[in-house]
Amino acid sequence: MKLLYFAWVRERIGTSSEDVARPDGVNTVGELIGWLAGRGGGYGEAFADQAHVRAAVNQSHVDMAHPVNDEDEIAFFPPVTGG
Amino acid sequence: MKLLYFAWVRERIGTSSEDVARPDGVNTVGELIGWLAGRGGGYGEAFADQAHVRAAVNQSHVDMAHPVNDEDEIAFFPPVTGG
Amino acid sequence: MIRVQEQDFDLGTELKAMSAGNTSIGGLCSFVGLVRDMAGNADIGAMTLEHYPGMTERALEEIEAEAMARWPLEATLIIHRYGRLEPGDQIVLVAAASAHREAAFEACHYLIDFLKTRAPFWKLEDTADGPKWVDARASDDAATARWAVKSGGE
Amino acid sequence: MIRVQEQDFDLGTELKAMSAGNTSIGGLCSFVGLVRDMAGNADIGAMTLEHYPGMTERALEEIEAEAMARWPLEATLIIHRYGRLEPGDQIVLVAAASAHREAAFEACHYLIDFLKTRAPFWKLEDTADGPKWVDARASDDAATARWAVKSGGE
Repeated sequence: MKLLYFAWVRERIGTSSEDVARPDGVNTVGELIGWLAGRGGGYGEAFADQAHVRAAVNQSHVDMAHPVNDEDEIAFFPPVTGG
Repeated sequence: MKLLYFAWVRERIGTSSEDVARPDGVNTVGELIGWLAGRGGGYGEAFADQAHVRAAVNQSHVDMAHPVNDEDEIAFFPPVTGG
Repeated sequence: MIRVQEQDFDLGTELKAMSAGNTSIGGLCSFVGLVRDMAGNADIGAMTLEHYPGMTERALEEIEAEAMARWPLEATLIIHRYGRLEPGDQIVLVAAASAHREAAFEACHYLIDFLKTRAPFWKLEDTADGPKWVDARASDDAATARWAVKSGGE
Repeated sequence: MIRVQEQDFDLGTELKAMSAGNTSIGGLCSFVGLVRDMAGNADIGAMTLEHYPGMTERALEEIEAEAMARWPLEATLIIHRYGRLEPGDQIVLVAAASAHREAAFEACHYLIDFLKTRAPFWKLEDTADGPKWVDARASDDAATARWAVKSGGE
Protein backbone atom coordinates (compact mmCIF):
# COMPACT_ATOMS: atom_id res chain seq x y z
CA MET A 1 0.00 0.00 0.00
CA LYS A 2 1.12 3.52 -0.69
CA LEU A 3 0.16 5.84 2.16
CA LEU A 4 -0.05 9.63 1.76
CA TYR A 5 -0.50 12.25 4.50
CA PHE A 6 -1.58 15.87 4.10
CA ALA A 7 -1.78 19.07 6.18
CA TRP A 8 -1.60 18.49 9.96
CA VAL A 9 -1.81 14.72 9.54
CA ARG A 10 1.41 14.96 7.54
CA GLU A 11 3.00 17.33 10.06
CA ARG A 12 2.21 15.11 13.05
CA ILE A 13 3.43 11.93 11.36
CA GLY A 14 6.48 13.71 10.02
CA THR A 15 6.38 12.36 6.49
CA SER A 16 4.25 12.93 3.41
CA SER A 17 4.27 9.36 2.07
CA GLU A 18 5.47 5.84 2.78
CA ASP A 19 5.08 2.33 1.42
CA VAL A 20 3.62 -0.17 3.87
CA ALA A 21 2.90 -3.88 3.49
CA ARG A 22 -0.74 -4.51 4.45
CA PRO A 23 -0.69 -6.22 7.89
CA ASP A 24 -2.79 -9.31 8.55
CA GLY A 25 -6.26 -8.38 9.74
CA VAL A 26 -6.21 -4.92 8.14
CA ASN A 27 -8.98 -5.00 5.54
CA THR A 28 -10.67 -1.61 5.91
CA VAL A 29 -9.66 2.04 6.20
CA GLY A 30 -10.79 2.03 9.82
CA GLU A 31 -8.64 -1.01 10.61
CA LEU A 32 -5.67 0.62 8.90
CA ILE A 33 -6.12 3.74 11.04
CA GLY A 34 -6.22 1.59 14.16
CA TRP A 35 -3.04 -0.17 13.14
CA LEU A 36 -1.24 3.11 12.28
CA ALA A 37 -2.35 4.73 15.56
CA GLY A 38 -0.88 1.73 17.37
CA ARG A 39 2.56 2.71 16.11
CA GLY A 40 2.41 5.55 18.65
CA GLY A 41 4.46 8.75 18.48
CA GLY A 42 3.44 11.03 15.63
CA TYR A 43 1.00 8.40 14.34
CA GLY A 44 -0.73 8.33 17.70
CA GLU A 45 -1.05 12.11 17.63
CA ALA A 46 -2.26 12.20 14.03
CA PHE A 47 -5.04 9.67 14.64
CA ALA A 48 -5.92 10.61 18.23
CA ASP A 49 -8.94 12.56 17.03
CA GLN A 50 -10.32 10.25 14.36
CA ALA A 51 -13.45 12.35 13.97
CA HIS A 52 -11.28 14.94 12.23
CA VAL A 53 -9.39 12.60 9.92
CA ARG A 54 -10.70 11.91 6.42
CA ALA A 55 -9.52 9.24 3.99
CA ALA A 56 -9.27 8.68 0.25
CA VAL A 57 -8.59 5.38 -1.49
CA ASN A 58 -7.20 5.64 -4.99
CA GLN A 59 -8.00 9.36 -4.99
CA SER A 60 -11.68 9.07 -4.06
CA HIS A 61 -13.21 10.07 -0.73
CA VAL A 62 -14.23 6.98 1.27
CA ASP A 63 -15.64 6.17 4.69
CA MET A 64 -14.00 4.09 7.40
CA ALA A 65 -15.63 0.85 6.26
CA HIS A 66 -14.10 1.05 2.78
CA PRO A 67 -11.85 -1.94 1.93
CA VAL A 68 -8.09 -1.52 1.46
CA ASN A 69 -6.00 -3.69 -0.82
CA ASP A 70 -2.29 -4.27 -1.30
CA GLU A 71 -1.99 -2.05 -4.37
CA ASP A 72 -4.08 0.87 -3.11
CA GLU A 73 -3.00 4.49 -2.76
CA ILE A 74 -4.49 5.53 0.58
CA ALA A 75 -4.45 9.12 1.82
CA PHE A 76 -5.26 10.59 5.24
CA PHE A 77 -5.99 14.28 5.81
CA PRO A 78 -8.12 16.79 7.75
CA PRO A 79 -11.48 17.97 6.38
CA VAL A 80 -10.73 19.97 3.24
CA THR A 81 -10.68 23.79 3.33
CA GLY A 82 -10.19 24.91 -0.27
CA GLY A 83 -12.17 27.37 -2.33
CA MET B 1 -48.40 66.75 -18.11
CA LYS B 2 -45.48 65.39 -20.09
CA LEU B 3 -46.38 62.06 -21.68
CA LEU B 4 -43.74 59.58 -22.87
CA TYR B 5 -44.27 56.41 -24.91
CA PHE B 6 -41.87 53.50 -25.39
CA ALA B 7 -41.51 50.38 -27.56
CA TRP B 8 -44.73 49.28 -29.28
CA VAL B 9 -46.80 51.84 -27.38
CA ARG B 10 -44.64 54.51 -29.00
CA GLU B 11 -44.87 52.85 -32.41
CA ARG B 12 -48.66 52.59 -32.36
CA ILE B 13 -49.16 56.15 -31.16
CA GLY B 14 -46.57 57.42 -33.60
CA THR B 15 -44.72 59.76 -31.27
CA SER B 16 -42.30 59.35 -28.35
CA SER B 17 -43.51 62.30 -26.28
CA GLU B 18 -46.06 65.07 -26.07
CA ASP B 19 -47.27 67.74 -23.67
CA VAL B 20 -50.93 67.47 -22.72
CA ALA B 21 -53.06 69.64 -20.45
CA ARG B 22 -54.72 67.42 -17.87
CA PRO B 23 -58.42 67.12 -18.86
CA ASP B 24 -61.19 67.59 -16.30
CA GLY B 25 -62.01 64.34 -14.57
CA VAL B 26 -58.63 62.75 -15.25
CA ASN B 27 -57.09 62.17 -11.83
CA THR B 28 -55.48 58.74 -12.08
CA VAL B 29 -53.29 56.82 -14.48
CA GLY B 30 -56.26 54.61 -15.36
CA GLU B 31 -58.43 57.61 -16.16
CA LEU B 32 -55.66 59.08 -18.30
CA ILE B 33 -55.42 55.84 -20.27
CA GLY B 34 -59.19 55.89 -20.81
CA TRP B 35 -59.02 59.46 -22.06
CA LEU B 36 -56.06 58.75 -24.38
CA ALA B 37 -57.72 55.60 -25.77
CA GLY B 38 -60.78 57.74 -26.56
CA ARG B 39 -58.69 59.73 -28.99
CA GLY B 40 -58.87 56.69 -31.28
CA GLY B 41 -56.46 55.90 -34.10
CA GLY B 42 -53.00 54.95 -32.86
CA TYR B 43 -54.00 55.75 -29.28
CA GLY B 44 -56.88 53.31 -29.51
CA GLU B 45 -54.52 50.64 -30.79
CA ALA B 46 -51.88 51.33 -28.16
CA PHE B 47 -54.32 51.04 -25.27
CA ALA B 48 -56.61 48.35 -26.71
CA ASP B 49 -54.93 45.71 -24.59
CA GLN B 50 -54.52 47.52 -21.30
CA ALA B 51 -53.39 44.35 -19.54
CA HIS B 52 -50.13 44.72 -21.43
CA VAL B 53 -49.53 48.40 -20.81
CA ARG B 54 -47.46 49.52 -17.83
CA ALA B 55 -47.08 53.05 -16.48
CA ALA B 56 -44.52 55.14 -14.63
CA VAL B 57 -45.14 58.50 -12.97
CA ASN B 58 -42.09 60.65 -12.45
CA GLN B 59 -39.90 57.68 -13.36
CA SER B 60 -41.32 55.22 -10.84
CA HIS B 61 -43.46 52.21 -11.68
CA VAL B 62 -47.08 52.78 -10.60
CA ASP B 63 -50.43 51.00 -10.83
CA MET B 64 -53.56 52.26 -12.56
CA ALA B 65 -54.97 53.90 -9.41
CA HIS B 66 -51.94 56.16 -9.01
CA PRO B 67 -52.83 59.91 -9.11
CA VAL B 68 -51.66 62.14 -11.95
CA ASN B 69 -50.94 65.84 -11.57
CA ASP B 70 -50.37 68.72 -13.96
CA GLU B 71 -46.59 68.72 -13.63
CA ASP B 72 -46.05 64.95 -13.82
CA GLU B 73 -43.91 63.06 -16.30
CA ILE B 74 -46.02 60.04 -17.20
CA ALA B 75 -44.75 57.17 -19.29
CA PHE B 76 -46.57 54.24 -20.93
CA PHE B 77 -44.81 51.11 -22.15
CA PRO B 78 -45.06 47.32 -22.48
CA PRO B 79 -43.76 45.04 -19.70
CA VAL B 80 -39.99 45.48 -19.59
CA THR B 81 -37.67 42.95 -21.25
CA GLY B 82 -34.13 44.03 -20.35
CA GLY B 83 -31.30 42.04 -18.86
CA MET C 1 -22.04 51.68 -9.22
CA ILE C 2 -24.42 51.68 -12.16
CA ARG C 3 -23.81 52.59 -15.79
CA VAL C 4 -26.13 52.73 -18.81
CA GLN C 5 -24.23 52.92 -22.05
CA GLU C 6 -24.29 52.13 -25.75
CA GLN C 7 -20.66 50.97 -26.00
CA ASP C 8 -19.33 47.58 -24.97
CA PHE C 9 -17.54 46.99 -21.65
CA ASP C 10 -14.48 44.95 -20.75
CA LEU C 11 -15.52 42.28 -18.27
CA GLY C 12 -12.08 41.72 -16.74
CA THR C 13 -11.41 45.43 -16.29
CA GLU C 14 -14.78 46.03 -14.63
CA LEU C 15 -14.52 43.10 -12.21
CA LYS C 16 -10.92 43.84 -11.25
CA ALA C 17 -11.82 47.47 -10.53
CA MET C 18 -14.50 46.29 -8.07
CA SER C 19 -12.13 44.36 -5.83
CA ALA C 20 -8.91 46.34 -6.36
CA GLY C 21 -7.44 47.47 -3.05
CA ASN C 22 -10.27 46.05 -0.92
CA THR C 23 -8.93 43.06 1.01
CA SER C 24 -12.21 42.72 2.93
CA ILE C 25 -13.64 41.01 -0.15
CA GLY C 26 -13.65 37.22 0.07
CA GLY C 27 -15.91 36.54 -2.91
CA LEU C 28 -16.98 38.24 -6.11
CA CYS C 29 -19.97 36.87 -8.01
CA SER C 30 -20.85 38.17 -11.46
CA PHE C 31 -23.36 37.51 -14.21
CA VAL C 32 -23.07 38.56 -17.84
CA GLY C 33 -26.05 38.40 -20.18
CA LEU C 34 -25.25 37.86 -23.86
CA VAL C 35 -27.28 38.06 -27.06
CA ARG C 36 -27.80 34.48 -28.15
CA ASP C 37 -28.83 32.94 -31.43
CA MET C 38 -32.12 31.18 -30.95
CA ALA C 39 -31.53 27.46 -31.54
CA GLY C 40 -33.34 26.38 -34.66
CA ASN C 41 -34.18 29.97 -35.53
CA ALA C 42 -31.30 31.14 -37.63
CA ASP C 43 -33.48 34.02 -38.75
CA ILE C 44 -33.39 35.59 -35.30
CA GLY C 45 -30.18 37.44 -34.85
CA ALA C 46 -29.48 40.99 -33.86
CA MET C 47 -31.67 43.14 -31.64
CA THR C 48 -32.12 46.76 -30.67
CA LEU C 49 -32.50 47.71 -27.02
CA GLU C 50 -34.63 50.76 -26.26
CA HIS C 51 -34.71 52.27 -22.78
CA TYR C 52 -36.15 55.17 -20.78
CA PRO C 53 -33.24 57.54 -20.06
CA GLY C 54 -33.50 58.92 -16.55
CA MET C 55 -35.84 56.26 -15.24
CA THR C 56 -33.36 53.53 -16.17
CA GLU C 57 -30.65 55.02 -13.99
CA ARG C 58 -33.14 55.55 -11.13
CA ALA C 59 -34.39 51.98 -11.33
CA LEU C 60 -30.88 50.51 -11.35
CA GLU C 61 -29.78 52.70 -8.43
CA GLU C 62 -32.81 51.58 -6.42
CA ILE C 63 -32.12 47.91 -7.12
CA GLU C 64 -28.49 48.37 -6.14
CA ALA C 65 -29.45 50.18 -2.91
CA GLU C 66 -31.90 47.40 -2.01
CA ALA C 67 -29.21 44.75 -2.45
CA MET C 68 -26.79 46.80 -0.34
CA ALA C 69 -29.40 47.06 2.42
CA ARG C 70 -30.19 43.35 2.32
CA TRP C 71 -26.68 41.80 2.27
CA PRO C 72 -23.31 42.83 3.74
CA LEU C 73 -21.68 43.89 0.47
CA GLU C 74 -18.36 45.56 -0.21
CA ALA C 75 -19.19 46.56 -3.78
CA THR C 76 -21.84 46.15 -6.46
CA LEU C 77 -21.85 46.91 -10.17
CA ILE C 78 -24.58 47.07 -12.81
CA ILE C 79 -23.76 47.91 -16.43
CA HIS C 80 -26.55 47.74 -19.01
CA ARG C 81 -26.17 48.51 -22.69
CA TYR C 82 -28.73 49.87 -25.13
CA GLY C 83 -28.85 50.28 -28.92
CA ARG C 84 -27.97 47.75 -31.58
CA LEU C 85 -26.58 44.38 -30.40
CA GLU C 86 -25.48 41.31 -32.37
CA PRO C 87 -25.41 37.64 -31.29
CA GLY C 88 -22.53 37.09 -28.88
CA ASP C 89 -22.57 40.73 -27.73
CA GLN C 90 -22.64 41.51 -24.02
CA ILE C 91 -25.94 43.08 -22.89
CA VAL C 92 -25.64 43.40 -19.15
CA LEU C 93 -23.21 42.84 -16.29
CA VAL C 94 -24.22 42.56 -12.64
CA ALA C 95 -21.74 41.80 -9.88
CA ALA C 96 -21.59 41.74 -6.09
CA ALA C 97 -18.56 41.49 -3.81
CA SER C 98 -18.70 40.51 -0.14
CA ALA C 99 -16.65 39.03 2.66
CA HIS C 100 -18.93 35.98 2.33
CA ARG C 101 -19.67 33.89 -0.74
CA GLU C 102 -23.36 33.32 -0.01
CA ALA C 103 -23.96 37.06 0.24
CA ALA C 104 -22.12 37.64 -3.05
CA PHE C 105 -24.12 34.93 -4.83
CA GLU C 106 -27.51 35.91 -3.50
CA ALA C 107 -27.01 39.64 -4.09
CA CYS C 108 -25.80 39.06 -7.65
CA HIS C 109 -28.80 36.86 -8.37
CA TYR C 110 -31.10 39.46 -6.82
CA LEU C 111 -29.63 42.24 -8.98
CA ILE C 112 -30.33 40.45 -12.25
CA ASP C 113 -33.76 39.19 -11.20
CA PHE C 114 -34.98 42.66 -10.27
CA LEU C 115 -33.31 44.32 -13.22
CA LYS C 116 -35.24 41.95 -15.51
CA THR C 117 -38.62 43.03 -14.14
CA ARG C 118 -38.01 46.64 -13.10
CA ALA C 119 -35.45 48.33 -15.37
CA PRO C 120 -37.20 50.02 -18.32
CA PHE C 121 -35.59 48.27 -21.29
CA TRP C 122 -37.36 46.79 -24.31
CA LYS C 123 -35.87 44.37 -26.82
CA LEU C 124 -36.75 44.63 -30.50
CA GLU C 125 -35.54 41.46 -32.23
CA ASP C 126 -34.80 41.01 -35.90
CA THR C 127 -36.79 38.12 -37.38
CA ALA C 128 -37.49 36.80 -40.86
CA ASP C 129 -40.85 38.59 -40.63
CA GLY C 130 -39.23 41.87 -39.65
CA PRO C 131 -38.51 43.42 -36.26
CA LYS C 132 -40.57 42.04 -33.37
CA TRP C 133 -40.87 43.26 -29.75
CA VAL C 134 -39.88 40.55 -27.29
CA ASP C 135 -42.65 39.53 -24.88
CA ALA C 136 -42.02 39.65 -21.14
CA ARG C 137 -41.70 36.22 -19.57
CA ALA C 138 -43.79 34.97 -16.66
CA SER C 139 -40.69 33.14 -15.40
CA ASP C 140 -38.98 36.49 -14.86
CA ASP C 141 -41.85 37.70 -12.68
CA ALA C 142 -41.65 34.45 -10.73
CA ALA C 143 -37.89 34.89 -10.29
CA THR C 144 -38.47 38.33 -8.79
CA ALA C 145 -41.36 37.22 -6.62
CA ARG C 146 -39.39 34.50 -4.87
CA TRP C 147 -37.18 37.11 -3.16
CA ALA C 148 -40.22 38.30 -1.21
CA VAL C 149 -40.40 35.01 0.66
CA LYS C 150 -36.75 33.96 0.75
CA SER C 151 -34.76 34.84 3.81
CA GLY C 152 -32.23 37.51 3.01
CA GLY C 153 -29.52 36.20 5.33
CA GLU C 154 -26.74 33.80 4.65
CA MET D 1 -12.31 22.74 -18.14
CA ILE D 2 -10.37 22.49 -14.88
CA ARG D 3 -6.93 23.79 -13.99
CA VAL D 4 -4.84 23.50 -10.83
CA GLN D 5 -1.94 25.91 -10.82
CA GLU D 6 0.40 27.94 -8.66
CA GLN D 7 0.40 31.05 -10.84
CA ASP D 8 -2.31 33.71 -10.93
CA PHE D 9 -4.98 33.83 -13.66
CA ASP D 10 -6.52 36.71 -15.58
CA LEU D 11 -10.23 36.79 -14.85
CA GLY D 12 -11.27 38.65 -17.99
CA THR D 13 -9.22 36.44 -20.29
CA GLU D 14 -10.61 33.24 -18.74
CA LEU D 15 -14.24 34.32 -18.87
CA LYS D 16 -14.01 35.67 -22.41
CA ALA D 17 -12.45 32.42 -23.59
CA MET D 18 -15.46 30.51 -22.21
CA SER D 19 -18.04 32.31 -24.30
CA ALA D 20 -15.96 33.21 -27.36
CA GLY D 21 -17.58 31.98 -30.55
CA ASN D 22 -20.51 30.26 -28.81
CA THR D 23 -23.66 32.27 -29.52
CA SER D 24 -25.81 29.67 -27.77
CA ILE D 25 -24.71 31.21 -24.47
CA GLY D 26 -27.23 33.62 -22.97
CA GLY D 27 -25.69 33.92 -19.53
CA LEU D 28 -22.32 33.47 -17.87
CA CYS D 29 -22.12 33.30 -14.08
CA SER D 30 -18.79 33.35 -12.29
CA PHE D 31 -17.44 33.39 -8.76
CA VAL D 32 -13.94 34.38 -7.68
CA GLY D 33 -12.66 33.61 -4.19
CA LEU D 34 -10.05 35.99 -2.82
CA VAL D 35 -7.74 35.94 0.19
CA ARG D 36 -9.19 38.44 2.63
CA ASP D 37 -7.77 40.19 5.64
CA MET D 38 -9.71 39.13 8.69
CA ALA D 39 -11.46 42.19 10.10
CA GLY D 40 -9.90 43.11 13.41
CA ASN D 41 -7.16 40.55 12.95
CA ALA D 42 -4.38 42.41 11.22
CA ASP D 43 -2.06 39.58 12.23
CA ILE D 44 -3.80 37.18 9.86
CA GLY D 45 -2.55 37.77 6.40
CA ALA D 46 -1.00 35.44 3.90
CA MET D 47 -1.68 31.73 3.63
CA THR D 48 -0.26 28.65 1.99
CA LEU D 49 -2.54 26.26 0.13
CA GLU D 50 -1.55 22.59 0.11
CA HIS D 51 -3.30 20.09 -2.14
CA TYR D 52 -3.26 16.44 -3.21
CA PRO D 53 -1.94 16.38 -6.80
CA GLY D 54 -3.82 13.86 -8.87
CA MET D 55 -6.82 13.61 -6.58
CA THR D 56 -7.42 17.36 -6.88
CA GLU D 57 -7.80 17.14 -10.64
CA ARG D 58 -10.02 14.06 -10.34
CA ALA D 59 -12.26 15.73 -7.77
CA LEU D 60 -12.66 18.90 -9.83
CA GLU D 61 -13.39 16.91 -12.99
CA GLU D 62 -16.07 14.94 -11.17
CA ILE D 63 -17.71 18.08 -9.81
CA GLU D 64 -17.67 19.62 -13.28
CA ALA D 65 -19.17 16.47 -14.84
CA GLU D 66 -21.93 16.41 -12.21
CA ALA D 67 -22.84 20.02 -12.95
CA MET D 68 -22.86 19.29 -16.69
CA ALA D 69 -25.22 16.35 -16.11
CA ARG D 70 -27.54 18.37 -13.89
CA TRP D 71 -27.96 21.58 -15.92
CA PRO D 72 -27.97 22.38 -19.66
CA LEU D 73 -24.55 24.05 -19.78
CA GLU D 74 -22.51 25.29 -22.71
CA ALA D 75 -19.26 25.61 -20.77
CA THR D 76 -17.83 25.35 -17.28
CA LEU D 77 -14.50 26.41 -15.81
CA ILE D 78 -12.76 25.71 -12.52
CA ILE D 79 -9.33 27.17 -11.75
CA HIS D 80 -7.84 26.62 -8.30
CA ARG D 81 -4.47 27.88 -7.15
CA TYR D 82 -2.09 26.39 -4.57
CA GLY D 83 1.04 27.62 -2.84
CA ARG D 84 1.66 30.97 -1.18
CA LEU D 85 -1.15 33.57 -1.40
CA GLU D 86 -1.37 37.10 -0.01
CA PRO D 87 -4.48 39.14 0.97
CA GLY D 88 -6.25 40.29 -2.18
CA ASP D 89 -4.90 37.38 -4.22
CA GLN D 90 -7.28 35.26 -6.28
CA ILE D 91 -7.64 31.70 -4.93
CA VAL D 92 -10.30 30.12 -7.10
CA LEU D 93 -12.51 30.82 -10.12
CA VAL D 94 -15.63 28.85 -10.97
CA ALA D 95 -17.89 29.74 -13.88
CA ALA D 96 -20.82 28.28 -15.80
CA ALA D 97 -22.31 29.38 -19.12
CA SER D 98 -25.75 28.39 -20.37
CA ALA D 99 -28.53 29.48 -22.67
CA HIS D 100 -30.50 30.20 -19.47
CA ARG D 101 -29.56 32.42 -16.55
CA GLU D 102 -30.99 30.21 -13.82
CA ALA D 103 -28.94 27.25 -15.03
CA ALA D 104 -25.79 29.40 -15.13
CA PHE D 105 -26.38 30.70 -11.59
CA GLU D 106 -27.28 27.37 -10.03
CA ALA D 107 -24.44 25.47 -11.71
CA CYS D 108 -21.88 28.09 -10.69
CA HIS D 109 -23.13 27.98 -7.11
CA TYR D 110 -23.03 24.18 -7.17
CA LEU D 111 -19.43 24.16 -8.43
CA ILE D 112 -18.11 26.29 -5.57
CA ASP D 113 -20.20 24.53 -2.91
CA PHE D 114 -18.94 21.09 -3.89
CA LEU D 115 -15.40 22.27 -4.45
CA LYS D 116 -15.38 23.59 -0.87
CA THR D 117 -16.25 20.20 0.62
CA ARG D 118 -14.73 17.74 -1.87
CA ALA D 119 -11.58 19.18 -3.47
CA PRO D 120 -8.50 18.18 -1.43
CA PHE D 121 -7.06 21.58 -0.50
CA TRP D 122 -5.92 22.71 2.94
CA LYS D 123 -5.23 26.28 4.02
CA LEU D 124 -2.37 27.10 6.36
CA GLU D 125 -2.84 30.67 7.60
CA ASP D 126 -0.17 32.96 8.99
CA THR D 127 -1.11 34.24 12.43
CA ALA D 128 0.65 36.14 15.21
CA ASP D 129 1.11 32.75 16.93
CA GLY D 130 2.62 31.18 13.83
CA PRO D 131 1.06 29.20 10.99
CA LYS D 132 -2.31 27.60 11.77
CA TRP D 133 -4.39 25.11 9.76
CA VAL D 134 -7.83 26.52 8.96
CA ASP D 135 -10.72 24.46 10.35
CA ALA D 136 -13.43 23.23 8.01
CA ARG D 137 -16.73 25.06 8.46
CA ALA D 138 -20.04 23.36 9.20
CA SER D 139 -21.70 25.98 6.97
CA ASP D 140 -19.79 24.59 3.98
CA ASP D 141 -21.14 21.10 4.64
CA ALA D 142 -24.62 22.57 4.92
CA ALA D 143 -24.15 24.44 1.64
CA THR D 144 -23.27 21.17 -0.09
CA ALA D 145 -26.05 19.20 1.57
CA ARG D 146 -28.79 21.51 0.34
CA TRP D 147 -28.18 20.44 -3.27
CA ALA D 148 -29.37 16.96 -2.38
CA VAL D 149 -32.89 18.26 -1.72
CA LYS D 150 -33.08 21.17 -4.14
CA SER D 151 -34.66 20.55 -7.50
CA GLY D 152 -32.06 20.57 -10.22
CA GLY D 153 -34.21 22.30 -12.84
CA GLU D 154 -34.47 25.93 -13.68
